Amino acid sequence: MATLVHLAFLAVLQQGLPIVPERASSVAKQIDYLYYFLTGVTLFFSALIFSLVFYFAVRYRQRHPDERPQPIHGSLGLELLWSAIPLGLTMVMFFWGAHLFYIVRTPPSDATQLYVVGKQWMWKIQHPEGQREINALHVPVGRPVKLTMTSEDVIHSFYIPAFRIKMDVLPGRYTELWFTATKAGTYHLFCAEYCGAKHSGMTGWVTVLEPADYEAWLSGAPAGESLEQAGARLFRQHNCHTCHEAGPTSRGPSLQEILGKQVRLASGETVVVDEGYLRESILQPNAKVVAGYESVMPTYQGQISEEGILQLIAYLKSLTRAERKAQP
Amino acid sequence: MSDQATTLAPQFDDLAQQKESAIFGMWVFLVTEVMFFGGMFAGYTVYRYRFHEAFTAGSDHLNLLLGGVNTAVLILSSFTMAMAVHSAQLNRRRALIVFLVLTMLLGSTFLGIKVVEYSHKFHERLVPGPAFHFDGADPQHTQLFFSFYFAMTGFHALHMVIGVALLAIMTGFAWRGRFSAEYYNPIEVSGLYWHFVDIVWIFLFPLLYLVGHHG
Amino acid sequence: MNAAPPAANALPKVHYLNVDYGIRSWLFTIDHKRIALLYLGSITLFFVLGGLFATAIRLELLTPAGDLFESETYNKMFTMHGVVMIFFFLIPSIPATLGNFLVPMMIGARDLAFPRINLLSWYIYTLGGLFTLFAILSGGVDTGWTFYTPYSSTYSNTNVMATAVGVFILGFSSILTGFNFIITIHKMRAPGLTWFRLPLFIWAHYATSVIMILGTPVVAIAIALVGLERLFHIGIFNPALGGDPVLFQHLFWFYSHPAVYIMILPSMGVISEIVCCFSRKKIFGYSFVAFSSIAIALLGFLVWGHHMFVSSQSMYAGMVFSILSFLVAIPSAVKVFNWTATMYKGSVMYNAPMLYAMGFIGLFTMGGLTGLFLSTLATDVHLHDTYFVVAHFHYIMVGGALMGYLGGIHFWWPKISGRLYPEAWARFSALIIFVGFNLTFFPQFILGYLGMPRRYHAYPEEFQVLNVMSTAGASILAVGYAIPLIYLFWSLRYGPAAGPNPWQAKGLEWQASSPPPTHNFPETPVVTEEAYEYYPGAEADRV
Amino acid sequence: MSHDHIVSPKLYLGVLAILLVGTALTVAAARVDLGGLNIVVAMSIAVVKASFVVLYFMHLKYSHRLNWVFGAAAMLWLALLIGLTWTDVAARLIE
Repeated sequence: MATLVHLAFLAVLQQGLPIVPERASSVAKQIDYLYYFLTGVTLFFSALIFSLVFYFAVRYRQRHPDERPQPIHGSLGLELLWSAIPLGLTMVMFFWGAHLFYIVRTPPSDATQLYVVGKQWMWKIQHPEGQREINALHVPVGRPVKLTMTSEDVIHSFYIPAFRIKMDVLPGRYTELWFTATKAGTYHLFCAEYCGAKHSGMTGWVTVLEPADYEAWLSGAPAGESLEQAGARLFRQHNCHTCHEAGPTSRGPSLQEILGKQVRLASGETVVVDEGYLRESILQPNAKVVAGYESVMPTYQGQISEEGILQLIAYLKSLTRAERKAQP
Repeated sequence: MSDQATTLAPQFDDLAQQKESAIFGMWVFLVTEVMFFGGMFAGYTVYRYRFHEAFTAGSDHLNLLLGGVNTAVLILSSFTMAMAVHSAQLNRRRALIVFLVLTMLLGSTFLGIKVVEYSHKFHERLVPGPAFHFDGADPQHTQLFFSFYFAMTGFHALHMVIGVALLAIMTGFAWRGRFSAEYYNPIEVSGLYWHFVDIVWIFLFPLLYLVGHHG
Repeated sequence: MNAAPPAANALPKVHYLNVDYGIRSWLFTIDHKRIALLYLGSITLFFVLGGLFATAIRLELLTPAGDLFESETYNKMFTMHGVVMIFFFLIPSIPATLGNFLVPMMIGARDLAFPRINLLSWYIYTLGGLFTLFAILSGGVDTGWTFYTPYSSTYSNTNVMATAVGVFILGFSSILTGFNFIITIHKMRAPGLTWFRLPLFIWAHYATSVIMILGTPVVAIAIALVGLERLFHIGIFNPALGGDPVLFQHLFWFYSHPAVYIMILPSMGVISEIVCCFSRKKIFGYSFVAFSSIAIALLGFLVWGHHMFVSSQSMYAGMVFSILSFLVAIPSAVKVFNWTATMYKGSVMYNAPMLYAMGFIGLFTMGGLTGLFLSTLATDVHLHDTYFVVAHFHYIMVGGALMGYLGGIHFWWPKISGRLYPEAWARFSALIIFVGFNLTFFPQFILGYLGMPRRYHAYPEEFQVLNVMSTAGASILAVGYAIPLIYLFWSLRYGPAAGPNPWQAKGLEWQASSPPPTHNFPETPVVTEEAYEYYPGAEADRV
Repeated sequence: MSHDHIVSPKLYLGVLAILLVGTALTVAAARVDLGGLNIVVAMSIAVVKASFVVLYFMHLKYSHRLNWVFGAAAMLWLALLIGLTWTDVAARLIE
């Protein structure tokens, strides 16, 4: 036992054990500053309490078994003081933390869109240009990247410590994560939500490349068709266009330029068309039918994979973009 | 009929303390029960809002008549239970037994009707699980409705069964003359429990049977 | 009173332990003190079991490669470590043993309000324990103690059902304990014992009981629904059938966050008693310490969403839960400051319970402060589900709750057993535990910030040094726990008789003989003074 | 402190009548389309009915104040459970 302790400390001395992980994203430094502030508060109050307890224990140690010190009933002033100081400090923590959280949770609108599907026990990543990666993610330095993520089975969590970001990946729902990498290198990618037998094997590497290297990687990696093309192929393959072509007699609503729009449902409610709604409409088409159309669409549950749905969504998004471009 | 020595437990100073503790104890226990059902209510309200259409469709397949009759039966049983406590307070043993038996009968009627409803659902293949089948726009979420329906009414029915068993024991005690105007805590406490189960149903009925409007 | 008062330091002739003999006299006892001992035995067994699982975990993590166990086995180890330690040790630990023993004695009652229900709660505990043991022996369970859906409800093919049934049943034993305390504290206090004369141990247990009755049923129904999903394939938490897995997390944490306070509040009560006794001083700011227990219990219910900041819970809900989480830190801070202030100008003794109490104050401070990292939204995003969280809650639950439990067991051991434990050994083991604990868990804070996720069977090599330190600490910790187990057993037979009040402590329990008679007091005591009147001037108006 | 309040059977009958009428009213109200208000009306009637049961059948009206406190606490905590869960659900719908 003692040997183990000895060895451990030797190792610390020799290796110069790091206590802060690498810092490779635009938010990492800000989050570290907040962390240092919290650490400072913790060290200060821990040291204060430890030394007070120690000092009182020594200074006021019992000198005679019969001594009975004068009672002190308390002090309202002190109670208020040591309620107010922690309250003030924690409110600083709250606003500081909430401010950064808002940044971490709000992707910039010009972010490159990547898609992530988690399954027991691997990460599958699709680039818009069509490159696919498993347990690896290549991104360029300095460009914001947004991940839209879902799971095929249980809850996972996409975690890159060097970027200080993490988000759970849920089945049946899309979650988002964004970052701007700031330093080239390779960094750990972990699954942080326990997901079964090989949870600790659901790891990978994030490779951050200088823009030029990234372009080289893009052109070197086997791409095949782009996400939009794949989506367009699926769209035809499943004959979606037979009902969803724009036209007065079509059985389904037109899918031109719908993303982000509000539509009225047959039930009278309105929904905003987002990725989640598109996904639901492919898998449970009759749950939320657009007003003016019949519930005639069959479900595609089990026929299109989660990745396929993401490709379809990418395709539908491209329709929206194409329209916008067409308009001056 | 009963003297202090047999009805006062040694940890209490007097009968009044014992009675207050018993009644307060039941209230505290009911707090726990509120939270037990509360977990299901919380989930139900969330889903009911999110999948309103599917839940309405499911609710339409419940038998409003049977549900309504059952509500009346349960309310009536609460009344007879209150009368049982009343009889105990006035030391009327025979009336106490009659009202307890009536309450049990009404409770059993409720459970009987519930069994009929359950068997209908079973035949209509509305019991959640692999055999579930529903011809509606959104069968998946309608199945969720029925999951809640069976979980909530099932736990409620379980409480009814426990209540009827409790009253059967109380009837036995009453028969043997264990109670008097001074000591009838078990009757009063059983009554509190029974009324609580009634209240749960008062909320379950509109929540489950009357989703949306029934034009 | 006996006709002839017993000679100094001799056991009374008749007490609750020797009033009756034989296995039946224990299995059918309704004496709260004997039930406390039944619980003490049961939870000690579960503690040893949970400790064995912990040993297995630490051994596996000695090397980065998952080379000691299969990953499936490792996952079962940490799941069962969590389930056993939380549900079967920590939650019943102080309330069901010290609480059961002391709540009636401290308020001058002959027993709890419902002694039969008290015994029933032990049987329910045992039944729940048997189900869980069955689950462990029949292959174990691998969902993590949090039972997150849809892994637990659909994907895990281990024995989730038996464990869920075990935990569901166990919940009712906890509810019944809390229920009994609330009614007893409200209705059975001795004459003169007003609320503001109550020992703080009682306030803490009252607050704990409130959490038990309000929170436990919600986790019971959540786990029952998981069981129903497994049995009937309904889809309440299963997204493949339209359900919402995050709803389970809401229901689960509605209980399981307050459950942390079920574990720590009773310890805080113990610490208040010990610090006052061994500083020979009244508590500093009685009413603030008392109300902070209640405030923790109530505010504790409003903060559960801080476990879900990255769960896809909405950003705004996250902000609401974050600010509420900070509020619950205030009453905890108030307690720490008041305990420290109580030692000021006291007459401090270094008995083993006081060493545990001083350890508690320091470690709880660190545990509480590191909790702020996890209430802060942005840092929690990084730290959530890493070893930082593991370190934080072990500082609260082991450094806090368990230290308090051990301190309390030592403090009241003379009352429970009638005999003194060997003081030198006790101080030595308290020290060993403090050192071992810090070496085990402090490196985990760093591991967490470096990004090592929890529940990892194998890990990247750069984390090995800190893991080796942690395992080394755990081996010291294990020795520290083994020593009291041995000498406390030893003292049952060979320890010198303690007499009614070996610490010259205040409080009604010290007025009874040690061990106390079955109904605690020959006649109901009358209380005329506030708690912790160590100063003799206040004794003058005593009857 | 034993002051059993004995409620007259007439009062019990009155409560019974109110409860039955309330049930009929609930069903009737459900037949009118009030949009989102349907649920509000139904729950309001249920709360009134439950209050009558609690106050008279369960004797809370004549009961110790402590029982009031715990009854109210149960309602408050139920509201917290549902309310705070809804902060998440509602915000997710808005986002």
